[in-house]
Amino acid sequence: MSDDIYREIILDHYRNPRNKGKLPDADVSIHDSNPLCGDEIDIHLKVDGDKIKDIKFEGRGCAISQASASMLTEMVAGKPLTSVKDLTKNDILENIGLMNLGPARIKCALLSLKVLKLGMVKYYADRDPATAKKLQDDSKGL
Amino acid sequence: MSDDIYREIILDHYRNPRNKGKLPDADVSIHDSNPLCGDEIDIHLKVDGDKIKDIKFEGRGCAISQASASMLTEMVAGKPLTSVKDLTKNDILENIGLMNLGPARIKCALLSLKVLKLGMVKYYADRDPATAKKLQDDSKGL
Amino acid sequence: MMQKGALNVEKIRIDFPILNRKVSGGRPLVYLDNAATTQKPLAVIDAIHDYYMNYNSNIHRAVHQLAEEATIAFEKTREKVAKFINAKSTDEIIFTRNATEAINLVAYSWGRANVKKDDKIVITEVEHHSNIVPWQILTSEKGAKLEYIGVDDNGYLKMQEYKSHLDSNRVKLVSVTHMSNVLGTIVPVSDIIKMSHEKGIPVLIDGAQSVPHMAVDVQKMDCDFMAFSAHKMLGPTGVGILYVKRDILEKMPPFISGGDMIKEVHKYETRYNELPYKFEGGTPNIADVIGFAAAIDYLNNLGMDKVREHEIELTKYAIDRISGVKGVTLYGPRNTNDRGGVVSFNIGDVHPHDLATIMNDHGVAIRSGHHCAQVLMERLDVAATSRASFYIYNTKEEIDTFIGALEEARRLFKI
Amino acid sequence: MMQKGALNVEKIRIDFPILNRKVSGGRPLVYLDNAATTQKPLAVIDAIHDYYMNYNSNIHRAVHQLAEEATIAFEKTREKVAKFINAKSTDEIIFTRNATEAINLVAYSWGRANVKKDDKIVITEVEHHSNIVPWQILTSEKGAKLEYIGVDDNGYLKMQEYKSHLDSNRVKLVSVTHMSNVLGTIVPVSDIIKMSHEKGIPVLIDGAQSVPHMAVDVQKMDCDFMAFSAHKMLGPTGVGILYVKRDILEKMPPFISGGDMIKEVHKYETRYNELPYKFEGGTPNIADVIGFAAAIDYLNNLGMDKVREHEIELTKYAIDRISGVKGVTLYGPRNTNDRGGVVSFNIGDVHPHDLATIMNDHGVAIRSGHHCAQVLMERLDVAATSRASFYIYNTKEEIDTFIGALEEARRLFKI
Ligand SMILES: Cc1ncc(COP(=O)(O)O)c(C=O)c1O
Ligand SMILES: Cc1ncc(COP(=O)(O)O)c(C=O)c1O
Repeated sequence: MSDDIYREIILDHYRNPRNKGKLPDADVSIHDSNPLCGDEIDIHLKVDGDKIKDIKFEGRGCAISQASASMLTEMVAGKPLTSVKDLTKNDILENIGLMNLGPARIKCALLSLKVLKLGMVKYYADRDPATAKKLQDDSKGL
Repeated sequence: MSDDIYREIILDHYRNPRNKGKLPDADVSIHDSNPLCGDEIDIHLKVDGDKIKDIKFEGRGCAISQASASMLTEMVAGKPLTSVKDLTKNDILENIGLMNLGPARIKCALLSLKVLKLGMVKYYADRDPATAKKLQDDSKGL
Repeated sequence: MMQKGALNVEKIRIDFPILNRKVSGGRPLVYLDNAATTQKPLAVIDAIHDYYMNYNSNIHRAVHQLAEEATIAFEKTREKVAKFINAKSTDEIIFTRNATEAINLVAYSWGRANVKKDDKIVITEVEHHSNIVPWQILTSEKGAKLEYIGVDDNGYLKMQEYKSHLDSNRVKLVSVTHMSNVLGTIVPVSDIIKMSHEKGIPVLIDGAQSVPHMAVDVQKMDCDFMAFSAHKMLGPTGVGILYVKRDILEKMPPFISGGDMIKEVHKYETRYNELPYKFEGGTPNIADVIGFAAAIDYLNNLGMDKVREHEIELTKYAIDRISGVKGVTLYGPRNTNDRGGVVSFNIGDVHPHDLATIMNDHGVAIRSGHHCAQVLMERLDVAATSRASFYIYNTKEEIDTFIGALEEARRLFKI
Repeated sequence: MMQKGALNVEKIRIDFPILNRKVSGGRPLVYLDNAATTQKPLAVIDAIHDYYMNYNSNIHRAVHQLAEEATIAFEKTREKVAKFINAKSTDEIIFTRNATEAINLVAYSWGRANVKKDDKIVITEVEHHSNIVPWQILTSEKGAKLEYIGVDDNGYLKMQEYKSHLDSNRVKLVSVTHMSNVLGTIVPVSDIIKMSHEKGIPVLIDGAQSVPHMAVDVQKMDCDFMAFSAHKMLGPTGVGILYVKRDILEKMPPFISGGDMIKEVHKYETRYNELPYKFEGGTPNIADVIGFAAAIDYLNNLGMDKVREHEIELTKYAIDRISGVKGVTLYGPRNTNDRGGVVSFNIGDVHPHDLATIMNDHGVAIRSGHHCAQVLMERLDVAATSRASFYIYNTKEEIDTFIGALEEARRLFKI
């Protein structure tokens, strides 16, 4: 099973993360960590109209959490921010190609999506609380 | 078994305790209780030379603890105080005629002897510490 | 032993191997000490056994398979507990050692943060020591006052006294038992909570004797804190539960601190973990928490309303029969709708310890003493009482055996 | 699997049924997470089973036969614990939930009574969070200071720093681990205690990692407090032990209050029970305390010196083999006389959680993370480490399997 997990592409994103770094003029920044293993992710977003114009992440942790974050930023860059609400656990696991992680490691894979969804809600909370509320309700269960 | 325990004589000593009451001019008075069941015994002693000239007890608790105290006072009245140190668990159980009490109830039967031995040591502690020390060591294990 | 009552007791008894035990030289065990602790069904014993045989591991912080299995099972119990008392969220369920520690947690954490000089804490004369001593210590430390709601001669709380206490301002907390472990009295907690909340005062309910014996819904009752013990409801020893409403819990400082309850520790400062973990320091009692889930399943399968119904039947029968014995004094309400299956009494001048010994000779296990309720003993003006208490596996035939032993005590003591 | 070492491991393994378990789709379990919790021998599992099947009862306050049997067995464990660490008396042995609660008991009871503004408490950089956070909370509450003894690059305490702390007056307590749960370092506690006592300062020893793995004699060591956990030494979860010297314990106020720890409760005052009961509020974890006795018997039968010898053998072998793997960084002393069977390391840029996942695929259970020692992680300048830890049932063959998995990680991560 480790062979399936630690494939070339995961290690590549772990060692050469895409979109890693700060975003000085970010419209919204959000942080969270996994209390059980200590993995940490920050996501910074620049939003243009409804579109994710720029996205960067910072973080530290295991290959799964960091590669998953890197691949997530690639996946959503340029997409509508509200579309983030529709992303599911399975979308992420498919995106990183890891469909059968155990419950402990799944949390690592999903941490960046959790942070991104929080970021989406936070962005609208300041600008359009009703939308924020709706997005939050629709995003539940992660 | 209860038939063996709650014989006429035990009930008689429970309901008509001998030597029960205060002893205003006691040379030594001592109190102890059984923390597990709450039985309480006070013993008051008047000592003449080495002899137990008068002994009274006060107390409340079960038939076994109170009858045992009553019978103990009869047993030692007039005896040398130091002879108390030689009294064993078996002496008491024989005295009250209860040789096979379980561990919980044995504590009830022995409470008054414990108090009497403490009283003996206390009496000498004020008058003759060396003897007190020796009596204490010899009385160990109750 | 056919029973046509609320529960199929004959079937239930098969699940409790200890009930086949012989005591006192060959007598069948008649276990009537359920308010102290209940017996455990095979399902619970097996769950603990299975854990140690197959997936024993420390939890929460490891990646390996055993840890994962143990963590899932442990958290599953939290879900079942939350559902059993209808808590809003598993975040509101904290595992402690017993009900006593659960109450102490509130006294140390919430109490020390909120109770000030001249404040008052209101309890009742029927409380167990575990719901008295923590408040004595807290109030004496803070220069606050402890006030008691009295109990009348029939075993009911004097609600008028409660009203006066509430009117006297500065009450910071009301802490009452849901069911007396001596009188059996079921306390009108919903009224108490409603009256208290009208003044903005939170209420702790000691559910140690109620949660095992009747359906309890913390949201409907609207209590702010509730404490109870697994070992009094078919579960293992070593597991207590504290329920706290989330908005209160969020503001409480930690109690036991160390491993597992932290998010980040630095040399001179620490960030605490999320709820409920913030309140669970150190390696939990993993095996027994997991075993407790089987106890909850067992009770759910029976249905708590049926459990209550069964106990009302037994209590009615017991009170009827005991009242028929010459020289008996019974304590607590007579109406079985107002009380649980706990029957306290005295007979003549027989000391309760002597009675318990005679009972034991008949194979009957009852409790004797002050039942950790000395304030109530003073109120009743007795040093001790005898107490028989029932649970799902008890039968009327067992009560008959108990009555036989009681008659024997009367004969021996010539009453 | 023939082993000609200090212990007959082949025979021992038969007593641990879980070691036959297959994990990760059929691999034999290689359990190297013993510093987190150990597995339990059948004797312990059976003792708990036997208790619930035959004599489950609440203890201390009842006359009936089950209560008597349970009380005797419960107190028997206390005797065995006292003897195991050579305490002077059973009165000095208090049962808690775990080592964490034992340390908290000292912080709450002794600490709040004795530590004042500007006092100092000295701990070390290698402590487990359970021996850090309680003192952070206490010192911040009292306006006192927390001071650290540093650790050098080889994993030894900087004793010179300790001397300076002692010289700086106002030190009220020294609290140090006997063995680091990350580095394995065995701390020179006898020296530390001697130096501290010369200034009249009491010392708490966190024995969570030492008592399970070597002979410990509290009278010889002369510590004032010692805390450890049953679950790390073959015993059940939910049982911790606090040893306190009697003259100190006698002056300590109670901690958890309620049932069982009192002598007399009146409405507004309470007389506490005798030692050690004064510190054990509420129904104890009876079954598991009783089960713990079987664990102590098991260790006594092996002999603690043999246990230590066996672990030195394994640790030597493990360090040798791990050092041979390319890209590995090892932490802690190299001399196995100065350390226990806990081996922490990192390999290349492989995150410990990823390593643990790869290990798990090989059936190997290791721990990864900060091991509740984040202050030490900061000192080592790492976010996390991987940790293998050994006990009486581990073999060199298991270490070979572990090394195989390590090589596989190296291959996957191309290190
Ligand atoms: C050195 C040390 N101290 C204290 C503890 C805490 O033990 P417990 O979680 O059983 O309270 C541990 C356990 O990880 C430890 O290794
Ligand atoms: C009403 C009540 N509260 C609290 C307790 C204390 O429970 P535990 O000893 O499990 O902490 C009891 C148990 O006797 C009880 O009956």
